Amino acid sequence: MNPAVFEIGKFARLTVIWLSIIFGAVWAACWAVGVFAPALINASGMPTETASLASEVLRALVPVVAVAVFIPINAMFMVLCERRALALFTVRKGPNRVGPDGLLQTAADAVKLLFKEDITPHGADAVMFTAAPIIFFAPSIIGVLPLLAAASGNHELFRSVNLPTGIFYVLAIASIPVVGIVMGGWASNNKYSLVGALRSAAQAISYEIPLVLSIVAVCLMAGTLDVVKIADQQKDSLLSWNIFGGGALLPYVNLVVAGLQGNNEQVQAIMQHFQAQPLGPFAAVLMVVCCIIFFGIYITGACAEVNRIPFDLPEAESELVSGYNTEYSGIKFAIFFLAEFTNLFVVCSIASIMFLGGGHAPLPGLEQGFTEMLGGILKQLPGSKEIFSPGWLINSLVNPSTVSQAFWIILKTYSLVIFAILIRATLPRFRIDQLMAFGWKRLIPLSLILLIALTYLRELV
Amino acid sequence: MLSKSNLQSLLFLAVAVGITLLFLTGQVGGVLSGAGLPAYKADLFAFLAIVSVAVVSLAFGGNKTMIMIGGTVTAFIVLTAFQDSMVRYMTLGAIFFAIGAYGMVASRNAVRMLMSIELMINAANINFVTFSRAVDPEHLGGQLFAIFVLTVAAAEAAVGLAIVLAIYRNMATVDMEKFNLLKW
Amino acid sequence: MAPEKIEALTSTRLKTDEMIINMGPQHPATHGVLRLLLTLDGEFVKHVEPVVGHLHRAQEWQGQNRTWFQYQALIDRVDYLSGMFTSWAMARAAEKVDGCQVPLRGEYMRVIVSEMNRITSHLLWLGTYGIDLGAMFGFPFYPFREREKLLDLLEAISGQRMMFNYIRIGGVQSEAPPGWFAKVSEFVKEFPDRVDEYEAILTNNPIFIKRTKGVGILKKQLALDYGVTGPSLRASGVPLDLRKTKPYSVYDRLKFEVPIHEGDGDTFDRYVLRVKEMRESNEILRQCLEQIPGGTADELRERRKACNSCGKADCSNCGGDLMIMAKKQNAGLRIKAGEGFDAIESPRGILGCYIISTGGDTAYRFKWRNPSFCNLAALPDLLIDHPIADIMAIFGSIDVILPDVDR
Amino acid sequence: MEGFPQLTTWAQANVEQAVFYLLAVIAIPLAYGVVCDRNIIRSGFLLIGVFSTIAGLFILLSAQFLALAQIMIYGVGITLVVVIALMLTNPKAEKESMPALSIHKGPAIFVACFLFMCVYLALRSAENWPVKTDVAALSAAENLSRIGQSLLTNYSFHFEFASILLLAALIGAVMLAKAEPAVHDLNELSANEDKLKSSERADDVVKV
Repeated sequence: MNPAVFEIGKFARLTVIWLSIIFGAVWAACWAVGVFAPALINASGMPTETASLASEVLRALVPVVAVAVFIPINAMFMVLCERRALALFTVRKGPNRVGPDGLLQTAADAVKLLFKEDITPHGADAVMFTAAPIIFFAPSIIGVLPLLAAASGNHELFRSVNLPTGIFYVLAIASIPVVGIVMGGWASNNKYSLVGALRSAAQAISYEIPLVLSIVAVCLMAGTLDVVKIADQQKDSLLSWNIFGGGALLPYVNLVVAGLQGNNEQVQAIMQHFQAQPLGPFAAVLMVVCCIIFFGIYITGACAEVNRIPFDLPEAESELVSGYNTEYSGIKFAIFFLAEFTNLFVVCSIASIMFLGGGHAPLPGLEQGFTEMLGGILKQLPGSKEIFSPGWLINSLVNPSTVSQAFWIILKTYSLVIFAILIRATLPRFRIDQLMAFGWKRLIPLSLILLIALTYLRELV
Repeated sequence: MLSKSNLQSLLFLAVAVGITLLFLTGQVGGVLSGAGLPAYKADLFAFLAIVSVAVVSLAFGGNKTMIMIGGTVTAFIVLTAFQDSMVRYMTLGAIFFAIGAYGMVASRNAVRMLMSIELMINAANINFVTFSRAVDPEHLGGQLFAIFVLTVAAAEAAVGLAIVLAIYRNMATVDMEKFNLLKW
Repeated sequence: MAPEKIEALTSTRLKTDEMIINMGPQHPATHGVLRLLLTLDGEFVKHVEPVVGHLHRAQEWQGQNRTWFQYQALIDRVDYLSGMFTSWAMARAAEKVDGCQVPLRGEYMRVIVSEMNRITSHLLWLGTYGIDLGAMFGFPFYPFREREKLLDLLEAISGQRMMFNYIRIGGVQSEAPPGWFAKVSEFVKEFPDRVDEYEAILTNNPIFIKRTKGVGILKKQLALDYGVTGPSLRASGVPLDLRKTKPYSVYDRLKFEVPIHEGDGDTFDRYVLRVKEMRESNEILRQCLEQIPGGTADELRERRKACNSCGKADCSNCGGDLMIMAKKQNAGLRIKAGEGFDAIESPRGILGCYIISTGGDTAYRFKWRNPSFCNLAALPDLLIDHPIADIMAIFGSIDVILPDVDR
Repeated sequence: MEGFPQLTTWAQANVEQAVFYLLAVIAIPLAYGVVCDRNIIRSGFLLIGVFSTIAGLFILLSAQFLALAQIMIYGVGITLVVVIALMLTNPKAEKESMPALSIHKGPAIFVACFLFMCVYLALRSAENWPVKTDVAALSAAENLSRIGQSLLTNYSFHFEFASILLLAALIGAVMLAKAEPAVHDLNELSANEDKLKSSERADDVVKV
């Protein structure tokens, strides 16, 4: 067999195993806290008032538990995934010694980092030096909360974190980490760190504008900031995803389909719509183009926000040693490292929710078929309503539509993550002046023009 | 480790916390009415007690930072503990405003002065939002006003920093006491 | 009006302090242990002082205290990426002093292995240059794929992957193992496609072009003044390549073009030139494999079966041109008294060796002319007024090896 | 927290005050740090802390949108301030030569105390604030849409005016910060100097 195919197979197997472990663990933890424990409390014969308050508190804690379990192991997997994928892209083997297929490599690395000496350099501002990694990491934990609801298809356990200001909240929180970087770079008492921190500040501020504008474009089409609603609006099919114009093309595709099927009434109805908006198809196509470009702008801005190559100037190894985290070691460095990967995951999941239809399958039939099939299997089981019986356990553990949604959103998000790794494997790094020029002279005007264009096109469709 | 000034300020903190606890448990009012003073103004008297203790320990060379912070926090608790929530928020705003005013008058660094102004603007914002919540919860006039204040503050920061930059370019300093010429 | 007043009135820039930064010797990108004392204004370099000598191993002095045979094994470590060339330079100088004639097949073998070594050296340069420009983990390993193949071949013939000790005074160490020539010609066939792959990644990459075009322009006159040689000089428009201008060994029998860039070269031109040189080296390899007297080692072995490997000088299968070694290799190797200098074209430039021998088993004096040292001397002038990010782009593009600088 | 009625009432009864005092106790030392810390850069970072706690207060006052805007604008904006402060001043030199606060300390304390007492006594003296205790706060979604509608209807003029103000501030800041093309040519300068010397205003120029 071709060795490359063999390696890809190994990588895919590794990814599937790890992701099953991660999401299985997260779901088990959430279920234990949000479903099983309240049921236990209710069954334990406590006074009703206290019992229901306690179970409400527990259920309110579920998102926190989910994130607390998810973030560290996910970041650990992403490190491994990046190393293996990079190895794949560059004709190497990558870590393959610790555990089967190198499965436990990053766990070993994490343990090593925990036991390393935690050094505070001479002349550093100790308080700031310690606070910086926390300020860098904390936002990525609290920032993903609203995404949970969207990613799980507004599952009742996560409904409470579905803020009406969802995406605005995520963006606001996502702008905080740069403070941590500047703080750490300044407090390190190292010139390389300081230069890295200043670059990071400049870069984050300039690339936040196109990033936010591309999100604004999506919100403009969706008419809401609520991530669950935005994800829901894209459930019809591939064409209703925001990257393909958020359903702008749907009426025309429907027209063609109806024409082919010979459905006259529908054709008539849509033809009337046509006469009212003669520029409609043209505008719809333009809108799709705009949206695809916006997706590109988002990915570019996101890469710059999370300091990925080709925008990894704050920690450019060949220039600034390691930029703002040069002086960090041990647990603090581990936190920086985890946070970087978590941030990458967050921007990728924002992209998949905002642009790529969230947890919805590209074809509606897929999702429906899967849900019906799984539902059918579940119905075959002894469907006892009695609490703690096997039927109750399985029915409360497995929710067909959530399983389907989780599968699709994991697939989309990790595809984007691997795309980011592919970019890292291909491109050299920008220089700082080129980076700023690209941001201010190309991306911002482009996204402003497209935003205005989109506003008008929306009216024409 | 425990120098004289630190010892004094710790003493002050103990006294201030004591007064606060006495006040919170309602003892001060009893003392006042026993002394023939209006008990309903107990919080103001407790506040005055804390301030005078602070002044005394400052005069005897206590650690300024600890005394100021401890004094402000205890005084804030004393002043707001039995008020309704609106007054509480606005008192906090007033404290921020006062600290900002102090910083603006006293700081030598132009950038620090700008920061103090930002602090004052935010204190005003707290008041706006409090009013919006308490007085005008349907129309949210206060919140809207706060948004405009935010805008103006951003503009102010931009222009202020540009002015500081221009001054620095010409004078090579941002020390407020060195550019008193009104021209350059 | 006082000067400072005028300065105050006319200055249109912020008054900023200069920042002094030590880049290296432990900086991850200084290719070893170079220390650059940078004076920065913001991100721009105002003054550079390269501090060399962290890796000084007294290679010249060691040569005077070791026998010729021992030193031959040691000298590969001077420029560890192109060991063939250092041994070759020393061998040529010693042969000049001694007056011995290397057999033709030996010369061809020398050209073959050293051109292979030139390709490995350029490939490693290409990979690390990717790292210098921030293509962190991705790009470097593509060139390493081909480099591995070449190193395997060189290991097969010399027993070592880096410190070959293959070229000896008087010829080369050994005949190629069975199947070696076939593998080399296989590599020669596929290599141009591989170079196309690298070029597909880099040459038209907009970011790469932005990072390299117009950066670190090395003026022709400046290059000549500093004694810069090799690809960096040829990228600045000076057609100086000893293989062409003063053909040594069998280079006059081979048809090849030395790539020259017209006009002052920037880092991009130096990159392009090195890539062209790899193609050219491949072409030389192809011709050598065709022209080598006696054909492949396997053919030669077959022919020698006829005369039972007699080893006589007049044998048509074993002697004359078909030998690979003209001097007996043992610990008692002696070079006739005299002095001599010879230079060859290494991947980094002109590599010269000067020897004074008193006829004993050690040299009286060694002196090396290392290309990296002279090339590095031009670095400060190239870096002035470039941002920090360009330091590594420029430093990488002149391709120095620190042990070669420090000796 | 709309899904948890019991939890919400329980939290309102027990947690809100505690959170408020917690935020206040964090924020006051931070605010002191902003004005008193000898290190200008550290006070910049402390300022971010103050603004974050104020954002927390806004959330307590059920002004979620404003809280997020506060974080977004001040979190990033003040970082900029800090960065510029970093570039402008030499922190080490400042630490050695220049105290954080000047000789105006006495008057400053007086002004601050006076202002605080004014505001506080005014608060206390008003017996009857028209507080609408019976009206529940708008839900977050309503809050957001109410703000959006108001901005584009009742306050549209203000909204537009704010954008013009921002534009003007942007241009003004750029003009101020740009390098002035004042005197480029030294010869021109000396020529001017000769002219000035003949006049009586020459001394003024030299004094500057």
